[in-house]
Amino acid sequence: MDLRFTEEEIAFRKEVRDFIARELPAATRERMIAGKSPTKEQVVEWQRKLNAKGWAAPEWPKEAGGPGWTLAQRYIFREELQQAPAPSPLGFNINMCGPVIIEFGTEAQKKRFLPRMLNLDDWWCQGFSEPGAGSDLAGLKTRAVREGDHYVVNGQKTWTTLAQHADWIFLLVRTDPNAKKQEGISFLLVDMKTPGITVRPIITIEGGHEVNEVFFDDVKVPVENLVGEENKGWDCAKFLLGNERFGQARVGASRERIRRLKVIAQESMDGGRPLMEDPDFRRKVTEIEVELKALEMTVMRVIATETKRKDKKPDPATSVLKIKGTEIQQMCSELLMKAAGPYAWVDGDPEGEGDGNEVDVAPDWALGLAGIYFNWRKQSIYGGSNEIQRNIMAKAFLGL
Amino acid sequence: MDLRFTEEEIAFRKEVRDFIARELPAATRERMIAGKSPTKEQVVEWQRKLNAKGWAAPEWPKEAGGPGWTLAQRYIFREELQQAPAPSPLGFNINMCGPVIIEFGTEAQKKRFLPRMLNLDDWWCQGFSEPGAGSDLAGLKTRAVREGDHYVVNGQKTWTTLAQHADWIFLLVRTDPNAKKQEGISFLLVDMKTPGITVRPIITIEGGHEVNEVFFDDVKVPVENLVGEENKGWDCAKFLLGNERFGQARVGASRERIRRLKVIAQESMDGGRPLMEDPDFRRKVTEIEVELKALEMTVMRVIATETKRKDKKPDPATSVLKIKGTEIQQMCSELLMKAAGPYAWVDGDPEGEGDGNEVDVAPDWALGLAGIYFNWRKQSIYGGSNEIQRNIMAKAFLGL
Amino acid sequence: MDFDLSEEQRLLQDSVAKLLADKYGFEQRKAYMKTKEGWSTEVWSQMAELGLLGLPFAEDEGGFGGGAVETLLVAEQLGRAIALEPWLTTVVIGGSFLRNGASAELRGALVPKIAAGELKLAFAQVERQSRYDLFDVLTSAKKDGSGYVLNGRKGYVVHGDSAEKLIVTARTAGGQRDLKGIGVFLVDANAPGVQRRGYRTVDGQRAAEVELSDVRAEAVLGNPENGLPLVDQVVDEAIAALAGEAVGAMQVAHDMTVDYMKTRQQFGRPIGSFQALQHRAADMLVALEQARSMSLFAAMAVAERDPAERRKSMAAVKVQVGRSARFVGQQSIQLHGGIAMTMEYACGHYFKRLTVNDAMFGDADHYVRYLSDTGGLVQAA
Amino acid sequence: MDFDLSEEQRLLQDSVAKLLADKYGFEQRKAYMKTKEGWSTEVWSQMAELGLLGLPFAEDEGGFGGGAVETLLVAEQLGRAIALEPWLTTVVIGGSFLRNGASAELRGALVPKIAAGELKLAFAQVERQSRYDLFDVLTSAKKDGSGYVLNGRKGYVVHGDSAEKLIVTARTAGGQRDLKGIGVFLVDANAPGVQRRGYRTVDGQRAAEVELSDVRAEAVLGNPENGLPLVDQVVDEAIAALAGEAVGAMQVAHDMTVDYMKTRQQFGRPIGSFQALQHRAADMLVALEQARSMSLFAAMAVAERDPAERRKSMAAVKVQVGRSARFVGQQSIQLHGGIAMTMEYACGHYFKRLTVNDAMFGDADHYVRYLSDTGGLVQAA
Repeated sequence: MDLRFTEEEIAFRKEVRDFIARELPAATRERMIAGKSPTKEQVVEWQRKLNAKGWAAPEWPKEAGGPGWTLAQRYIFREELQQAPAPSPLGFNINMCGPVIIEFGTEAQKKRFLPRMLNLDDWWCQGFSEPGAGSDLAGLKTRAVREGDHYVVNGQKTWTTLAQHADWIFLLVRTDPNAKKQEGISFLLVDMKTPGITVRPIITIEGGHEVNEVFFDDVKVPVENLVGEENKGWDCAKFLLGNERFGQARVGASRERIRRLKVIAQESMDGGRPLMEDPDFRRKVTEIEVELKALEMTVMRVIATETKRKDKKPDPATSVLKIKGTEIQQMCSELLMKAAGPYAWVDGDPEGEGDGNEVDVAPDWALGLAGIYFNWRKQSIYGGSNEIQRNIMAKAFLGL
Repeated sequence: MDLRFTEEEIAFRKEVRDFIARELPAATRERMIAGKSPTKEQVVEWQRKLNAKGWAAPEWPKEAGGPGWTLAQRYIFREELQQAPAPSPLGFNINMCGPVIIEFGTEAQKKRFLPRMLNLDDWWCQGFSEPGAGSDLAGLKTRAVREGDHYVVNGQKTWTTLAQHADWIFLLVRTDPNAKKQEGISFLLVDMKTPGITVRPIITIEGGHEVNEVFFDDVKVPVENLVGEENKGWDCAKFLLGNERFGQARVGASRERIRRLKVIAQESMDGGRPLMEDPDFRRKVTEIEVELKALEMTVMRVIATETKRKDKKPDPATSVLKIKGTEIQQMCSELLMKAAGPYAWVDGDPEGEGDGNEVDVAPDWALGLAGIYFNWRKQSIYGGSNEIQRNIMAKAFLGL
Repeated sequence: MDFDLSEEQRLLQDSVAKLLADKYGFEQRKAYMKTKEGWSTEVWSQMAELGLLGLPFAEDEGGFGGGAVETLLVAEQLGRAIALEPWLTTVVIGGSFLRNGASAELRGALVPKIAAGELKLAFAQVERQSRYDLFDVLTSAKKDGSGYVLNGRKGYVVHGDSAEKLIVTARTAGGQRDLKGIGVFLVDANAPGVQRRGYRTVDGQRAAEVELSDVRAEAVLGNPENGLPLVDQVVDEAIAALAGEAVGAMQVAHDMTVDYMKTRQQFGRPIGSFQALQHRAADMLVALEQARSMSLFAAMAVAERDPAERRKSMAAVKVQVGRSARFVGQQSIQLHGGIAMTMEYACGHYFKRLTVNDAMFGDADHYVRYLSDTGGLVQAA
Repeated sequence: MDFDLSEEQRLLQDSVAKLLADKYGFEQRKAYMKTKEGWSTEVWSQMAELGLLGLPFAEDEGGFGGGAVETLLVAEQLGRAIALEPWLTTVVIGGSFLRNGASAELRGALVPKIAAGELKLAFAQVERQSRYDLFDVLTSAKKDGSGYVLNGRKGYVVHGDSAEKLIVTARTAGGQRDLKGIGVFLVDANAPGVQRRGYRTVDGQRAAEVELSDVRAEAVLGNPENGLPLVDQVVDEAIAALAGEAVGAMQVAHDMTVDYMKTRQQFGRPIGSFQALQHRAADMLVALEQARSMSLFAAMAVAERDPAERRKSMAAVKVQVGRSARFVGQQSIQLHGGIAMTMEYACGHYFKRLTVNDAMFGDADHYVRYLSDTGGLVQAA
């Protein structure tokens, strides 16, 4: 038993870190340190650099264009990106749709879509959730009716993240309305330029435009864009959701936030001295640091277990990672807001284009921190709410 | 709107406080400050002093021997007893069985039992819970079969507090085994000296003997000891349980514990100075003090509402008082243990008779504090567990 | 003890409730946010008509003679609507400064205007380094002839962009964090040397960053050499009003959540039928009721004559209300799920307002420390 | 990274598990508690036979050459049984003092006896004023000829009543809280001037209050002028073992609770079918897994060469394990209900042991402060 990284892994970490230091554009890094999402252009630019290096899809098998890394390497790579901070490979492409195509897709689909995914020539988005189907995903109603060599899709998706950037969407649709809930669902790939698709922004409480509603009105989708068998799309969905093995822990991202927090708490005054010198504030930070260290070890354990598992079933330990990972991130965002004090409350423009609102009314480091706190409340809701995770644990782990 | 006490109420508080200062035996007070339960003799002695003064049963109507106080006076009286600290009037007599007899009993029962209850000539105990019927009280199985002018009782009760001191027990028994769960239950008064009753101690985790199992083996109970109608005992039980209106908040008792905590934290050293000077410890104490102040105000609100209510239904706000009251008491007990540090872990004799274990191995003020912490975990379990209280709130208050 | 409202108090409560029911639907509020002022001048006029703007002033000075209970009642209703108007700054804070620190003459000049809705005030107190310490003041006030000249920079001046007059704390003597040597000054917001940059705050209100360059004060409020006790008194009154506002907002957030739980279906049943969520809603109710109790305590304690006791009581109010607001706010979002994360849904706006409400004049953590450092509420014995 | 046990490690784990399965049922444990020693001399002998008592010593000194992982494995099994034997004090703490502070000669004399179960050690460190500060020492050691004479009073000396030798911290120089000037001394527990008052602790273990009056030390461990680094090292190893013990105890408390939830019927169904209780059990599992992760981290970090880094890591271990132990312990009682409040039911004994385990050598709160004051785990950037 040895929890330490091997010499090779330590060398690999250095290689990644050096690459990021050399290649990551300063503007991207600075934007992310401020807590903002990178722009579309920044994401694309970075993904292409990773792709040129062969690192665009850490988890993909070599034959599909992946780097052939061990789980430990993948973990190190992602952690280094998060704590740089640098954009991660676009999840819709690399961790969601790509693996489904690799697992269930035809050779033609692989050839057509995978290289463009790697290079972010196509930006994908996810069409799963619907207004009536949140935690109860299988309750979806969007219909696809086969007519000749096309499906005709009608319905509505929601919470579609960054659909405004997307070239393609992967969809769960109901192809057999008479089948039981989780049967009769199919997995379709749809070009966002197809007539009949309307994207409507959803503005979140902090004012950001991250998610969308997507409407489908007689949208024609070629049958060749069906992944896997008709009415077997739930297998793809389960595979995709179960694929999320330790990503939600986001240990590197939280470490970066804690570093940032310590900087801000050094700048921000409280009681005539830097906030970081207040025992109660320090206590709160320390408690997060400890939880994060334990979470990091838990991730390592999951990696070690995963490395030996042969089946593709989701590991129930991912529920622990989801719950703790999001709790830690939310606490970080709350402390960052608190550290900034009254200056956190300036209503900045979360897209960061600047509407003049925030000019010279607060220190730079304080801007937008309340918005991030508000926005990050989503973390315990999405990706299977933390309540759903507790249900899963009670049933899958504890047999209750 | 005025939350302040009236001049009369303030004068009343002074009268109570002076009476306690004058009449409460020092040994009783000291024992209670140390966190121990008063002995049977101490409870009896004090109850008789209260009875001599006409204060034995704060909540009883005047014609039954009560003092005829307003709700505010009752609250003040109880708070003063708790924070003295002095024994409260024996709950089984005064708040449980007495009110049931006053509400449902015959004139003969009132005449026979009430005066002896007031003077603690009879010590009563409660026979409700059974091994299979905890939170689900109506699931009780103890049977009473009528044979001529007697009931014959068979079965088992548990968690019977201080049955070892008791002269009488009031019982819920099943008189109609074919009726639906809450029907077919009767309320009986039983002399503990009746043949066939066996009391077996339950030792709780800290080593104390507070509760018991009580076994009934062909116990003959005269029919005249039935309270209310046969098979209508659930009405008595509901009345009794609902009668608990604001007692569980125990604001005075918690205030006394916080005072004690501050004394101990001044004596106990931490980091080379009194623990009370540690910011983190002080923070914890302050947070309890704030919750307690809010709870005190909540009790006031309940009293003000109750004063105007005409029905006898239990007020759902009592769930708030139970939850917060017990949480605060448990936090106090935990901080007291923590304040004592390693010296809290001496396994003292909770009955305080002394088995030599605790002689000169720890400071006096540290002794028994871990035991009280362990014992007080019961508070969120008994009297309708805090989970049951949340069920009640969700249903009765929120309509969920 | 008497929790009943008087006939007048009930009338007041009802009239505010009716005004807001008519004028402060969620869509109406959004429209007000988009105006130049960021709030409704029409509602403001109607508040004047109802007497809400003269509420805390003596009747013989043109006010309505309301006390802490009346302030609480109005604040709670405004909290229910998460109203945007400058009532707290003008009537509660400004009103308290005028009542406790102004000459009868100055009050005579200003109170009728305030009551009529013609004068709005803002409190310029926060500085970049001060965080929540009212006595941490770098802005300077220099005696010049019979008056004072101010220099410095103030941040998060709530409604500082629409106010006609600013109430400014500035240092007449001593160092940055000395308790003595702080004065309170009335400044014409359009006077030479005043530069204001208005902005929207995350809770939908308006505020301004204010720079003062050789600005001549119009008047002094209270003792210019020792104005901190006045500031403390005023802020404690503001805290009592903020507590009322928070309780109103929490009540609506909680009601909204419970209603949603009854209608939202998942897995073929309303989510309110799931026990884990029921218990969360019950815990929210406990938090709300504890906060409500403290808001009532606040209305009483703010009248306490001993300033040290009053400050400690108001610190306790801040702690309880802040803790409750955080829990109720966060959980109202969580129990709703995604829908409450959207700008189009009211719940998130209550959450944001509750977040800022907690931190105004110091958050719960700040006051835990204050209360700890001053010995807490219970004496050792 | 490799979490797999070696063949030897698995054998070790199995052999301890088997011994405890045979000898450490709940009723057996109760019987051991009632003996004079308060634990089982028979089990102790069998632990010697299995090599558990010589575990951490070098093979050429009569030990088994086990490291931190082996210690963790044994500690976790002992925690599962909440075993009462003086293994931690003799083998982990005593062993570490001998390995890190004793001459080869002294080790040669003592290690074979320890390994054979013939010698038990106890660590006399706590004083009335010291709470959890290892450097807060009033007990004095005065140089006398070639040796030292000790005077003072030690409390909560775990297994101090049955140990044949005591390891005592005492001050050779400096004031009560100076970091320098602390020595570590081996004392014959029956030497003239040693007075011991044994007692039972709330978790069913044994401890003693020890008074030292002109007691001549048998040997010095480490540097008598600067023994604190040695004490820190030893306590950090103890913390790693305590973490393993806590994880074992938490695992059983959690299993017991989940099993009970499946069988206990209320309202006509098993209580484990109630979602609010299911979620609590899930949260307990999260806490347990986080603690388990930290116990593994502890086994690695205890070998860290930089003492300051090692201390910080072990502080983090204490914080996580302590927080988890508190939650799992309290909730295992709550979910059981009344039954777990009784002495006859095992769950309460796990709760009590977890409570004391948290606080040994400092509770979670103590180490939060330590870690905060030393800059935390993450560097600012």
